[in-house]
Amino acid sequence: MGQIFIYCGLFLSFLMLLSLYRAVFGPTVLDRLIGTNAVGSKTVVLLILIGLIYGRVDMFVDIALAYGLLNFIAVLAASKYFQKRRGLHDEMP
Amino acid sequence: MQKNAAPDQHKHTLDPSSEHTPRKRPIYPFLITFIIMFVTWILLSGKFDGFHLCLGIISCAIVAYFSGDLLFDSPRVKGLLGTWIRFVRYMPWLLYQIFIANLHLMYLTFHPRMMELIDPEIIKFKTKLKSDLALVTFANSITLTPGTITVDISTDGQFSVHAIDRHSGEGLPGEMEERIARAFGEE
Amino acid sequence: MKIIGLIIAVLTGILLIYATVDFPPWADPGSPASTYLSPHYIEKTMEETSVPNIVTAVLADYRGFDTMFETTVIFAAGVACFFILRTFKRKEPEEIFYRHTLTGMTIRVKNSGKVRQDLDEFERIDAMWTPHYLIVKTVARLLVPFIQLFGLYVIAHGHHSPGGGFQGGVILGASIILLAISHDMRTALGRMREKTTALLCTTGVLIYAGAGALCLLLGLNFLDYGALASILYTDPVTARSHGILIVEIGVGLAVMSAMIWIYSNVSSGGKYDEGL
Amino acid sequence: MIWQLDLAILTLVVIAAIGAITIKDLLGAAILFGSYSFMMCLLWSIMGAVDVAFTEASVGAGVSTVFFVAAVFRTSRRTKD
Amino acid sequence: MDIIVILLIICGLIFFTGGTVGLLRFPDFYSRLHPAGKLDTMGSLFIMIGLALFNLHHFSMGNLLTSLKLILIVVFVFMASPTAIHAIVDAGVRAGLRPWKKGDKRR
Repeated sequence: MGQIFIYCGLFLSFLMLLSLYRAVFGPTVLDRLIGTNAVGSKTVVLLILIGLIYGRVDMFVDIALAYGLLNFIAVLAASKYFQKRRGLHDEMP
Repeated sequence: MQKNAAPDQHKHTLDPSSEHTPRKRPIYPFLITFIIMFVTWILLSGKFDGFHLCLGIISCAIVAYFSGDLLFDSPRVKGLLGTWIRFVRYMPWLLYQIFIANLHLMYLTFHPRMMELIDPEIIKFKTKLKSDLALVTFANSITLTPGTITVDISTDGQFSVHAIDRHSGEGLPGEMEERIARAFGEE
Repeated sequence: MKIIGLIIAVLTGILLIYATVDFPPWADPGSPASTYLSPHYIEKTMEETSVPNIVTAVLADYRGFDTMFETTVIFAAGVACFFILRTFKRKEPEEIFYRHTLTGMTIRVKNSGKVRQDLDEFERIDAMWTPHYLIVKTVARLLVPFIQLFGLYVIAHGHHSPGGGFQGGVILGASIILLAISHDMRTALGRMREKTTALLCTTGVLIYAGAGALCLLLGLNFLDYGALASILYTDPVTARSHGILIVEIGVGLAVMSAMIWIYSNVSSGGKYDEGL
Repeated sequence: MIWQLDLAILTLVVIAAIGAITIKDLLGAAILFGSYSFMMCLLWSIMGAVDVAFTEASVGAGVSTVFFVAAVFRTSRRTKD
Repeated sequence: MDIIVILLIICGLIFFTGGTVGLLRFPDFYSRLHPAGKLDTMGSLFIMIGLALFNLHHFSMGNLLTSLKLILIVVFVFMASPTAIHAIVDAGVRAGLRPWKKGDKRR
């Protein structure tokens, strides 16, 4: 079963790579935000998987819970920026 | 409203604390928050010796004191339990709907000619739901049902929803609103 | 400058990836890190302090002096933000915006005029106001108590699971920051005044240093919690465990209020008026 | 230590770091720094340093991104170089 | 028991894959949000249920509580994720991003 979890983790990190593509190359800042959000939701699952591989889920579940609760704050702050300052295409060089 | 008020009142405007005078709070929200928090604490902690339970009671009291009026903004307690039971009974239906709609979105995603299938549009409709919690549950249910995202709720209850194709958007508001209205007792 | 940073990042990354293969296996007793000093901690921690989590014991007891100054650094960061950014000039804002809650009309009051505060129909809004943020407000309202409870849980269970004062304090601070982001700055400040924040921050550091000084007064070394046994009516080993908890609470208080302090200073530009 | 996962996550960390350096827009850099801290947390937890991972999780996800965004909000969004 | 767990995990991984592929393939910001936010939420629901079942192999009080915590994570994710999506959409609308119409170029 541990082998299966390692393969699942590798697959998830591959998916994180793809989401990171959107975060790094996204045309607008909001695309980066979506990419980061997607990376965060995969991180929660991957943390639990690592905990199961090590056989100590009771330790890793706290970290995952903190992520599940706090991931939302960063996204909210970044999106609140756009509601106050409207320039989206400010980043064009 | 009065313009150019007396100069000695000016400092109240800058001082943020003067706008939130503490009011006498009813006791029920505090108690219910305490109970919910304590159940959550036991779930989190998993230690049943006296020392940790004492710590739990102190923590729950702190949280209930600090944010008892956040979890329940209205002092009305009657019918809370019934709302919760009906809300829990609403969940399986919602999960089933989410699952069905997710499959549709998966079909769209992996379709080779995806660009021809999707046709984003913004739908507007009015809802009859009143309370904040019902509106938010409705909005989040719409957002979770794939193919549709709530863009905005205006003050008079008008939703604008971004739908990814015709099929996803045509069912709104429909059955979901009925069920939420039933769950929150707003028929 | 950017090129230099890029080169450094790439080089470090290549070095780290190269070094990945040479790591010792997880929990290997023969690895260099665990041959010299750690066996002492691994064997003795449980009988000396009765704390299952060795990291907590090392942080708050064996290396307690270190952690005390870390807390002081956090406190210093909060104070520095306060001194640099906070403006005390009572310069009246150019214009203040109020909103009539029944009709949704916005009123702009120029040149230090004022709407009467005792009317319920008017609420003060930010100059760059975002209308009807209902969903985010409600969900944040529901989530904030759970985040706070989780933070307190992390502080209280530093002995048994990962976590402790620092992490719990950050989570508690994040809950207030969430309140400030989802509602507005004034709501969060109404719950957590500036003076309260500053007082809590100093209290946290004081609890830590005071626990140490108390041990000194009771006849043992600084931060040797075994001395607290006579006050807490327990044996020295349990007293060390409880002493760690007291210290964690101090760290949690200091970190929480430092986070709120820094956030409210940075995001409001020192005016404590309207924020992000 | 699971070296396969370790290698994969380390690559992601390097990619996120390089991305955060090269972006001209400071807000985008702050957001990417958030995802960098996610990866760092994963890396710590793979190495078995659970407490450090927890610190990274709470600070990185909850507070540091918010501070960066607030600082960008009060200053300018573009870098000089 | 193991087979159910593996099935659930594979189901979740398929949803995750769909979310990521959609994140890359869809033409504009608004339509990218659809897969990114929601398929991921669904995927994490499936994987978490699977892992919670797996965790109950050796039944004890502690394991039961850990599994319940996993479910608690799912509950919080189900509350927080749609709100985050809504906040991002709202930011996009306020920033003045026009939705993609049929026939436009991809952005």
